[in-house]
Amino acid sequence: MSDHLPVLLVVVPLIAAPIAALIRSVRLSWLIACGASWWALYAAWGLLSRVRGGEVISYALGGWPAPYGIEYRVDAVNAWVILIVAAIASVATPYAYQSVRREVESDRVSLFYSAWILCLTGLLGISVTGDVFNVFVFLEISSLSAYALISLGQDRRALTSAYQYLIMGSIGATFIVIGIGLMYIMTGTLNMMDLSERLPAVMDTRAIPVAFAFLTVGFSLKLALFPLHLWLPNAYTFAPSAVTAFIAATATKVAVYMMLRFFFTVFGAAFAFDVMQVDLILLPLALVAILSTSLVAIHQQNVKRLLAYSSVAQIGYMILGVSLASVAGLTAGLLHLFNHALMKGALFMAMGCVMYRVGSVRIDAMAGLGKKMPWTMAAFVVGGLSIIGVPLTVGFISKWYLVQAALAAGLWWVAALVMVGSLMAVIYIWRVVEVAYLSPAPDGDGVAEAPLAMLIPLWVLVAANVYFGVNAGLTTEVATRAAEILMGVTS
Amino acid sequence: MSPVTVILAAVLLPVLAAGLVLFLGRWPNLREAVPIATGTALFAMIYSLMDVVRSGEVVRYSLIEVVPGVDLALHIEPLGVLFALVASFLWPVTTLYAVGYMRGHHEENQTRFFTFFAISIGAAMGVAFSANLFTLFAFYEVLTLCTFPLVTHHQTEEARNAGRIYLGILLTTSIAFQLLAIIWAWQVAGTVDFVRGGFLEGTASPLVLNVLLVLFVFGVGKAAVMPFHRWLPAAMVAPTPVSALLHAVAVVKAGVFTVLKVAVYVFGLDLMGELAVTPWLAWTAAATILIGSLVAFTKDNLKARLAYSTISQLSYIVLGAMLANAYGIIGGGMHIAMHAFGKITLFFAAGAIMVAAHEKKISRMHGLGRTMPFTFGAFFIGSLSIIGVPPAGGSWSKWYLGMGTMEAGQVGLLAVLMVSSLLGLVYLLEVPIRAFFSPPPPDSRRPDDVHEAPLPVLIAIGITATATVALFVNPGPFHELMTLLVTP
Amino acid sequence: MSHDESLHPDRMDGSRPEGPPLGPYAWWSHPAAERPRIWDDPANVRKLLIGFYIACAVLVLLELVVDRHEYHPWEAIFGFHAWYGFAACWMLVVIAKQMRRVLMRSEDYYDVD
Amino acid sequence: MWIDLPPFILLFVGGVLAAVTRGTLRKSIMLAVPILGGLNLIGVEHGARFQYEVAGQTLTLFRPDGLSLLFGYLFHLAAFIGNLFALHLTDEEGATLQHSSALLYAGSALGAVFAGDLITMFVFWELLAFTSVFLIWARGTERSYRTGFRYLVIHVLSGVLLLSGAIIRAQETGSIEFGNIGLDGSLGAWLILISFGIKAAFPLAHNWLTDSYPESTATGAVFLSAFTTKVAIYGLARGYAGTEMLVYIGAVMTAFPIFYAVIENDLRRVLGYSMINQIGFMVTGIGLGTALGVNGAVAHAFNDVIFKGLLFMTMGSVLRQTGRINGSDLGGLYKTMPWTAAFCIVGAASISAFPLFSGFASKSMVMAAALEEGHSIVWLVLLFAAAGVFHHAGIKIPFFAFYGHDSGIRTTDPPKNMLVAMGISAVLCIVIGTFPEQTLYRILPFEGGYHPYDVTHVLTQTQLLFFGALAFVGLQKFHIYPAELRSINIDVEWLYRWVAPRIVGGVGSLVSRIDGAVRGTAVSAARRVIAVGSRDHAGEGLLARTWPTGSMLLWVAILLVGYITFYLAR
Repeated sequence: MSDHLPVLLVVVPLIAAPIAALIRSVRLSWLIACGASWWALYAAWGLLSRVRGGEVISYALGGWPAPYGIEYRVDAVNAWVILIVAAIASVATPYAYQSVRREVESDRVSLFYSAWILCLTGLLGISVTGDVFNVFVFLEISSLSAYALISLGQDRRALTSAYQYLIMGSIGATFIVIGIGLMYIMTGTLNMMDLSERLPAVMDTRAIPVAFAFLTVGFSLKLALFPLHLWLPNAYTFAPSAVTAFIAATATKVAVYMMLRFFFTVFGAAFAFDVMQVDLILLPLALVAILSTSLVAIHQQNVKRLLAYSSVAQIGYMILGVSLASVAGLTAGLLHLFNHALMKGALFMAMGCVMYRVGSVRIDAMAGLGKKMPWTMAAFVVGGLSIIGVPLTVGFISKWYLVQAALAAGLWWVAALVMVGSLMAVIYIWRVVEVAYLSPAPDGDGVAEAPLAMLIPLWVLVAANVYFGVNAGLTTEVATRAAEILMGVTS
Repeated sequence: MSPVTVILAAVLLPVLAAGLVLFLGRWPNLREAVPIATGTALFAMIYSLMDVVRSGEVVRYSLIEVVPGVDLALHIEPLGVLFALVASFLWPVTTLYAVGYMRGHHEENQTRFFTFFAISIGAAMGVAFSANLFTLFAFYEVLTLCTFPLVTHHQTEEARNAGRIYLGILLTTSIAFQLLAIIWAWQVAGTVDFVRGGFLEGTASPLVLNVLLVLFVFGVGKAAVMPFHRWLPAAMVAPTPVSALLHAVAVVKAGVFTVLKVAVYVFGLDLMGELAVTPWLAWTAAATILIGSLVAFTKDNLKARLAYSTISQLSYIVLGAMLANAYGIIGGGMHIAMHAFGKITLFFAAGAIMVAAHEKKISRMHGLGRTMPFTFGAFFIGSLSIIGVPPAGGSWSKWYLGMGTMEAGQVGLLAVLMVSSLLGLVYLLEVPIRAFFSPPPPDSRRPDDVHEAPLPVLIAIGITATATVALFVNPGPFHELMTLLVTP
Repeated sequence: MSHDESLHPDRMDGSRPEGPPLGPYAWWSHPAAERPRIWDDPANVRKLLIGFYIACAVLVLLELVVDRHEYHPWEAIFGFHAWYGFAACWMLVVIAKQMRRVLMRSEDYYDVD
Repeated sequence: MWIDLPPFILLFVGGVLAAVTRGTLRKSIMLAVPILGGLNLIGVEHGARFQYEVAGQTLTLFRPDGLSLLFGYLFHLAAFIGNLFALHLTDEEGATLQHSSALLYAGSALGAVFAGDLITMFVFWELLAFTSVFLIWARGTERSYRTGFRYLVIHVLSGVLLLSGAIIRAQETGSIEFGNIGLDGSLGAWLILISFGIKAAFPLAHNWLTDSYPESTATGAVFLSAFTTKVAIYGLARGYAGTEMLVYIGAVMTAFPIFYAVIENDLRRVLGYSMINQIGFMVTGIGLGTALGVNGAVAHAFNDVIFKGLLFMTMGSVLRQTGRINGSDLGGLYKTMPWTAAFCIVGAASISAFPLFSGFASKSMVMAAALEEGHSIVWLVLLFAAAGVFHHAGIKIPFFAFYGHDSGIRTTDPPKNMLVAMGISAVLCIVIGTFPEQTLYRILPFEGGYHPYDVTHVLTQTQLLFFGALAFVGLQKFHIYPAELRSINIDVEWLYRWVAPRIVGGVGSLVSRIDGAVRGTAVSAARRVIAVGSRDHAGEGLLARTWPTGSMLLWVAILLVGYITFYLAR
């Protein structure tokens, strides 16, 4: 079976999705979703253990060999992303049960899980495939299901947000498909490895830079790079809590992966950075993203929205690492991919718990929660410390590598700005903590600690935040390996 | 017990004690006996490390490799043992004091208080024994965070603002400067492990090294070098035992300890002496010494005055490090201990006055000495140590710091130390002398039942005041440790 | 310390010289209530002064009789120490009196902020 | 010597015991401790011992030799007389505090003169200040509080200068031994000299003495006058004998205070000025550096402790018995305080150096030494000062307190213990003055005989003093003598009590105004930055609002065009 892992990874959830939709039982469809995500985790781990050593798995779908059929191609880079997606899903799905029961109308729950699984499928598919058009297909699968998931939010505005996301997402996808089309026209292939071999011959044409431009903008939209992030805050804010936790921790990460794959594998680092000088665009935008959206986050009153803006800032860190175009920088970016998934997942889950009990995630609703929901708020504090980059949390590891990469590139001012970003995180995180712990609680609202079913997944992520912050051997090893593959360095 | 066990226990025991405190929250006597017993045992254990330090044996224990080349590790060296000795001695004493204070003052949330108190000590132990910059930084930040609930103990608007300043400055400086410096050091040297004599020499251009030193000195916000000192007076809203902990034992000493450690183990005295920026930093510390003293003059609130006095005194130690010679380091290291005992006595006394007479303002303490002779007498002795005159321990550190300034050829800095003594003399002694020899303020309607503070408070004050004098007669292990530190 | 209650100034007469209050062991006298003391009588003072003048004269005249060492050339001057002592003290007082013009201030000079 | 211990230990133990005991027991301790300590010093073996290793330094706690032993005996004697004089104190008068600090103070003085190294010297130097200041504060008035603080600051300043000097010397010579230092141009030697000079009340640094002694308690002034300045004299004799500058400093010290003494109203302050004058003789003797000069200096120090102590005791008695000490408020007290008046006259005769009184035996040594060394001018100045001191301390003090215009104050002689203490001092003054060669001269540190009683000497000194007195009579007769006025005279202290506070106040308010302005500007600048940031980032700001989909699209288009243009225009 392990030979077929790449395809089974995608196929199992793909089959599970309609089943979940057909079974109109809340519990069963949830169980199916759990099963699908846990399977994905199992498969992801299997893939990663195989490629950790440097092996590359190439799997021909349906037995058609590479240039003609669709190739699933797994190396350390995407095995890493797959693991992130699967891991978050396998924690978020158990968490979703209680949260969804509270936030989604019961007759839609099985549809919800169906969309959930589809979204997972799409994200896994994007990551696993070696075929650029296949990327687009899975992108649409994940995006459409995400729109659906978001629109299920309680708030009226969830619908408009989902709509907006849909428009913007579709434009992004369209741009990507335009880019892919242009490349296909010029090279006649859709396979990534083929493309990377054939593209150099046609680099001087106008079509390729245009394709590159379309792809850049498309990816930027999907990964919410400043200033194309505007769809994100509302989508995250008004989506059901579990959806926010899941999507925030995965969707943008996969978009970053797509960008990396295209820039480094398909076009090649030399073309993207030396010829197209995309770093000249990415670096400033990343820095502005870090500073500007952190500042916006500071001013937010809704904590989910606050965290959403924080996500945009954190994406800035990842892109910053990418834009350094060095092994160190990429390592930092890839590490943050993983680490940010852990921390933002934990934070949004904590907010889900608050939503579950209090019914609001506005800052003033947090008053006194430190005492009433000690475990939830403690989790929030740890997640927050991680965002800030306090040592012994994963956030610190990311920052350590990112700053080191910036310094190695001689960009000490960039390193300093990264620190400034951390400090802004202190402010927005501490606004919440302060209210939760230092403001007196309103009397007699009967708020109690969140149910265990939500707390356990939440604390699994929190524990991961600390574990991978203290023992970052695995994550740094894989991230470094992936970065080396992307940069074409063999160690 | 093997040395490794001791240092592991040093970090873990307080945390275990914290857990036990939490568990025993409903039985106050039992709850408070835990830290006292643990602290006493801890002190005994750490004292046993003296032999390890004397033997010169290298003890390093790596807990875990966090990222390749950087591990969470502890080691034993003289400076750390000194800091740990001070902290572990004063922890049970402060706890004893806190027992009297918190009950006498009818404070709420005492269990939480004692819990975080114990954790803070664990973090301080971690700082003391950390074997590399990463570990040091980690415990440094843990210490910042777990003292936050102590600072904001009263949960008032005032406490909240103070907490903002506290956390704001400490986190800002540590992240923006210190962490940057640490990563930078790692980037240029490829290691962050403490090595006697430093590891930065020859790894980077002088410009970078100068910048690094500046980042380190200002990045250690806990050392309160101006202009990053504001957190310290702000944190005065906390209950007095916390102020004692912050200003004498754990927090500020972790700061100056870091500065000394960086000087000896990251830069090395030779390199420090060559850097162009070192004298400038010494003068910055000197300016802090003087300005801190002058501001202390203007404060009528006793704790605020003590806070500025602390700011001033901490820069003695920073100055000692920036002198970049053996005398300066000996003086700075000894001052960690001497200032700790002196200043904690002063804070204890200030708290005792609050508990017994409910007075915070110096101008309202006139005439109180007759009813609280013990407390004000101890205040007098503590003041002598801070001023640096016999018969109090502060004289020794001042002697060595003075030797250091002359070794560095800086007569001006020697003058600063001496002027600071005179300033300290006036702003500190005013308190007990007014209390003893001035009539009470005319409008004071002091209840007749004002007498000395509760017994545990007095015992604690007695212990620290006696220690202050004893350290003059024999500075004991502190001088020995510092000599071992600078003797190659 | 015993002091005679009947002589207490508050009972004898209301007048008392200016100055700070007296200490616990002192009181004011009523001159008429006391027996006169030795220097209350101006004649005694006069006798003392006359004796003093004679002593001064004798001391100077002794120089004629006594063989005096001279450690310093000025000591050769007749009655050097006598007139030096007199001139020194006279000058001292005259100069000091002039110093008052510059130096004298009211008693609470430093107490006023 | 029965027990070989540094002498300060016994007195420190006594000081602690005095704090915890009461009644007769305490009185016994107060008297026994100095006696036992003093007897214990008899026949003590010379040579440094009690070396104590601490903090990497070797301290020498006990170094008896000729010079230090003389001071050792003296301080025990002074402590005994002072304790006896203060023995009557009650708890309301702060007996515990005063007794305890007096013994500790005496112990510190002993510690200082037997110190063999500069660190030990520094330790006791500071302890002198910290133990003695309570004798001032014990008065319990606002004025004594402030004076005490000034006293303390100046003495700690002296202490830190000594410490700095010691540090510099330790750096330069590698040794902290306290021996002859001399002015060798090194900063350290200068600092130590200045430090000693402050405690010895050198001109311009003298005001602490006249400021604080009059504000101390009636009994405290006796101790204060005995120890601090004498330790400084010891220090100068040990470290700077033969430093020529001291000759001139000493000469100035003898001369200028007497002008102040003439116009001063507070009789204890008059004594303070006369004390500076007497110290001047000692400083000159030390500056001369010859055996005769230094012997004269330390002998005069010995005598000064006794007769100046006696004078302070008589004035203390007056203060205690009447509550007043200003010349303008006193007069005629001989009627009710005959014993005190008599003792005062003995003290006055001694300080004026009348033949047969102790001052005569020592002051003339210094003057003879000045002549021997050919310092003519200095000799004339000293002669002037000798006449002058008679004028104010010898005549003015007894005259205005006990004779002169009858103030109408009636009281009694003080308690017995005070009378006995004064009596002992008076007897000592006469015995030493009459038989110096059998008593004082035997314990002088240097060889070299001196015979004060020859005809010339007695005659010239008597002439000087009698004609000085004649001048006083004349000035009184012609009403030239300045009346005692309720006033004070400004001195160097004006600089730090009047000028400095105003400068500090002015500078302080200027600084605080600048500080306020800078802070205000900084805060408003920060506010403006925050406001600018918030405009776009907060609420419905440009970057924080929810954008209409159309606008987003516009952005996408702009970006795309931008990218493409950028890529194609490369």
